[in-house]
This record gives sequence, structure tokens and C-alpha cells, in this order.
Amino acid sequence: MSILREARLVAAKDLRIERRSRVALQQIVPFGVIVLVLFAFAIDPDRGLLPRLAPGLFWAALLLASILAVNRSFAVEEANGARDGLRLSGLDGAAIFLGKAAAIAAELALLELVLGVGVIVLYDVTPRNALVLFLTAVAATIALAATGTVYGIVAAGLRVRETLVPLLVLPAVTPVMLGATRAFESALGGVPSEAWPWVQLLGACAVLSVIVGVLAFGPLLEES
Amino acid sequence: MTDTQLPPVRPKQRMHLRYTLAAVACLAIVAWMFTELRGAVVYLRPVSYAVSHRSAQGTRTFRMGGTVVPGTIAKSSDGARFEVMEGGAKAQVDYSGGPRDLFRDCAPVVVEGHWAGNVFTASRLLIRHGSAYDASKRADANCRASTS
Amino acid sequence: MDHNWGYVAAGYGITTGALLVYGGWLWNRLRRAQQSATDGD
Amino acid sequence: MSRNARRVFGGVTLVLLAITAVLALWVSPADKEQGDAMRLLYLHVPTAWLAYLAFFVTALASALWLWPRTRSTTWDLLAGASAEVGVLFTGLMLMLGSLWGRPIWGTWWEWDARLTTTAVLFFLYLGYLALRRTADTSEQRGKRCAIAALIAFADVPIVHFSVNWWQTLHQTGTVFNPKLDVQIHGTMAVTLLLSVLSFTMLYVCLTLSRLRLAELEEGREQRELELAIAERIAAEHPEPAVTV
Repeated sequence: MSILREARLVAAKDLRIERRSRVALQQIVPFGVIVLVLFAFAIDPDRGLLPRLAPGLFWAALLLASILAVNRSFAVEEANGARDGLRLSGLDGAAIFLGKAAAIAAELALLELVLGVGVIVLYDVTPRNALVLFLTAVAATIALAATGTVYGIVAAGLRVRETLVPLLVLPAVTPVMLGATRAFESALGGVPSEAWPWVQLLGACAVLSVIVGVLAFGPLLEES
Repeated sequence: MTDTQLPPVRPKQRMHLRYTLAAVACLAIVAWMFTELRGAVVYLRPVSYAVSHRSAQGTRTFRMGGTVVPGTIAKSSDGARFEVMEGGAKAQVDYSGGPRDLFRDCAPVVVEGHWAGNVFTASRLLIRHGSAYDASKRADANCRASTS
Repeated sequence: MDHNWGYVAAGYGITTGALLVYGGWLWNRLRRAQQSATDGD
Repeated sequence: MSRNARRVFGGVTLVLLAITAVLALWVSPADKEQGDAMRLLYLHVPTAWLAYLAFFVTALASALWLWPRTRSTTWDLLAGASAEVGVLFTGLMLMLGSLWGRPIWGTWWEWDARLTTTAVLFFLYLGYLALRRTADTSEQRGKRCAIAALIAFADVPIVHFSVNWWQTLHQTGTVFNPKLDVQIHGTMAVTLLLSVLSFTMLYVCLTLSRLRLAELEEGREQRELELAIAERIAAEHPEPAVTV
């Protein structure tokens, strides 16, 4: 499958840029941690509340940080006409989409690990039901990265891209936020079997957002 | 020479194939939503479910929906005690909070709270209402007729 | 039973107000755009 | 529509809206259960229906724009006009629902499936309108807005069916329920029907006016652009002075 090879090429390019510029490591990850700490400040007086709210706060922090990741992913294409280069490279639009989404997903996975440790240490959460947590995280990460990439290219090339992306992405990912939070709640403190419908919902979101991206990214890239 | 190095033009058929696959996948997801997802989004638990899962729920807060059993309402200064029923199950509710306009026998209600033993301790009481509108008769006529 | 006329009045009032504001804004802009269109030609 | 036809249509719409108001507030009886708060139904249902209709028109116009054979700027502008009116009606519907929920349910807002998906719908189309405004040229605007509109429309059926799929606080449809069992009769039904009709006509008036405004402004921008280009060319290549 040449499309997967092309996708790997684009993903490797994006990740190489991130490794050299260290924006993801030195700005996006710390941002996520700061959000986590801010939530703790806001709810500090009631110690018992933090572990119960941890799933929602974890995903809210991740969502806010993922906006930065999406913006960053398209900011690197903005400079020096890199987007024109991508457009003229002859790569399949779907492959470019998959590549960029995979790179964002990899950054989000790293962020989830850091935030996960943060939640355990700062919010006093005991991890349980690793399988549910893992599947939830995988499906939610794919859905977030794919949706972010779609709206990233929708807003690409506009002067107000940085402020427009959150306005477009955040409403579109509410099902992901909801599903992931409820699944985590069930896994960590509730009835674990109640998590499965939410994991399925997340799976559907992931599949749908990837389909939309595969179909729409090419035409949108041509136009931007 | 240069011609061979240019990337190949994407055939139109490939896009058609992609659209077909996407349509099939979307249809499958929609069909699956209609069948499987129905239990996923839970705003409230029916009384029967809440009663049968009482031990699993522990003291966690959730919303329970049912109908007020006629003749069981005992109002107090800061709330009310009453029974709700649904699907053949009944539960005792201890509600503390403000009064509601439409709260009475046979009213369809949603209570938010948790189990305390066999009693459901509620801090919020919401009234659902049906989709029927009528100037002369109440929507809960069935409940009244069956219990009186 | 409390008939809650206050909520009804608020609902009808805000709806009428919002529609009037939007309609008025549209009417004004349209008239100005039409004027400048005929001026330009 | 000609100028006269537009005026007649607008006049009839206003008269019907006035009749609707009289029927809804005075003639129609109060509900036995809910009292007069039920009169909010006569605004809540039409605004909800128009939100669906407006976003459907937006999606249809976007699809027609995307299809090469029917591509025309009018479709793009119609999509924008309809979405703007749709956002107005969605906002009104949320406001009316909140005012209705307070006395009847006992809460201004509840995170059940219907209310949550509707709020998401509102924000999706707010984002769409923002996207339209920020695109500099109509070429830049067309494709990305059309695709964004089609993605956003996926939420409309979810909003509509949410009350049938899931347990919600919100009741199921009075008319468009799975069994198509109409649960409203007599004067109430007539009032609701007239209300839906007059509001739909109002939607047509507003959307067509908004479309005309958009076309006029688009045309003016085009003219100004051409004028500016002509001036620039004239400045850079001055006419050779006529030497006598």
C-alpha cells in the first residue's frame, strides 16, 4: 500500500520538525501540565472532589493542549510556502491527512502519558481497568487528531487561523470529550461495564473523523 | 526522462472507490447507532434498573426516572418523601430541596441523588412532561385510572 | 396552579425583539446596499 | 421574485404572524397540565423546525456548490444566508426552551442528550459563520465553507432523533414521533400549524433578503476591486502625454 508509505513519510517529516524545534516538548506538554495544576488550584478547598473530577479535568486539559498541537502542525506548513510544496509534491491528499493526523496523535499520546502521571500524582487517582483506559485513550486520540487535522486544513491560510481553529474544533469534539470522560469515570470509580458503550461511541467517532479527513483533505489542500 | 519522474495522476476510479467505501462505512455506523448505541447515552436510569443495580451503584450520584406513586407523597418543611415506580419496581425517595409546581401524584419525575440503604436520597427533583397537549384532561390519566 | 405568564411574556417578548432587530438591521443594510449599487452604475 | 411579489409575500407573512400571535396568546386554551406556560410551544416548535430547515438548505446549497456541474456563487451565498438565519432561530429556540423548562421541569438547563446536541449545533454553525467572515476572497471561501457546512449538518439528525434513541429529560416529538401519532388537537393544533406556516414564510423572507444583501455586497466588492486594479494599472502605466 503506497498510501501508508506516503503517510509515514509525512508523519516522519512532522515529527522530525517537532524533535528539532522542541515546541511540543517544551511548550505544549508544559501547557497541559499547567492547565492541570490550575484546575487543582480552582478546586483546592475540597480535596475529595479532585479524584472524582479527574477524568473530566484530564480530558479538558488534553483538549486545550491538542488545539495547540493542531495549530502548530499547520503553522509549520505556513512558513516558506511549505504548504505549496506539500500540494505540489504529488502525494495523495489522503496520505498527507493520515500522516499529519498520525504525527498529532503521537504528540497527544506523549501528552496523555505525562498528564496521566500528573493526574495520579496531583489528583490522587488510582488507575484501574487498564484495558478500558487504554482503549478509550486510543480511540479518543485518533478522533481528536483526525478532527483537529480536518479543521486545521479548513482554516489553513486564513489570517485568523489561530483563533478560528479552537472555535471550529471544540464543538466538533464534544462527543469525544463526553465519551472519554464517561468511560474514564466508569473505569476509575464506577461500574466498569458501563464504559463499553462509551468506548464504542469513541470508536465510531474515530472511524467517522478519519473517513471525513481521507475524503476532504485533498480537495481542501488544493484550495487553501 | 522527466515524464517518468513526475508523480502519476491519481485515477478518478480511485476516488470513486473511496467514496463508495466511505458511504458503506457511514451506513454501517448509522445502522449500528440505531441498534447498539441506544443504551450508551444515559441521562437517567429507570427505577427498575436503579433498583436491580443498587449494590453496584454504591453511593454514587445518578439520576433516576419514574412516576410518583399516587398517595405516597408526604411533604415536609424542606422537601418531601414519596415513592416512584417504573417497570414494576418501586423505590422510596427522600427529597430535600425546593418545591416544584407540577409535583403531585402520578407526575413523571427525575430525581438526582444516591442510594442510602434502601432509600434514594435526592437533592434535586425535576418534572418530566409528556408530548401530549390537551386543554381538558391531564396527560397522566392512565396512571390515575390504573391505581385508583 | 401557577400559570407562569411571566415566562410566556418573556419568551414572546424576546423573540419579537430579536426578530425585529435582525429584520431592521437587514432592511437598513439592504437599502443602503441598493442605493450604492444604483449610484455606482 | 419580482419587487411586487416580494412585497405581497412579506405583507402576507406579517399578517399571518399577527394572527398567530392572537391565536397563541388569547384564543388557544391553556394546557390542563402545564397551564399557560404551554403557550411557549407555539414559538419553540417553529423555531426548532426552522433551525433544521435552514441548516438543511445550507447543506443542500453547499452540496450544489461542490458539484462541478451546478457550481455557482449564488449557492455559496445562499448557504451563508440560510446559516445566519438558522443560527438566529437556533438561539431563539434555546432561549425559549430554557424559559419553558424553568417553570415546568424546574431547571433552566439540563445536560440531557437533546439539549447538549442542540447546544453543539449552535456552536458548530457559529463557527461556520466565523469561517465565512474570515475568508478574504470568495474563491478562498467556497470549498472550505461548503465542506464545513456538510460536516456540521451531521449533527441535525442526531439532535432530532436524540429523544427517541436515548432516555432524556426532553419529551419526544408531539407530531414527528416514530409512530406519527399526533398528540395535539383542536384549536391548539390549528395554532401550532399556523405558527409553523407563518414562521416558515418569515424564514423565506429573511433568507431571500439576506441572500440579496450578500449578492449586492459581493457585486460591490467585485466592482471596487476592478476599479482599484484599473487605478493601479493607470498609475503604473500612465498614458503617454500627448505631445503637440
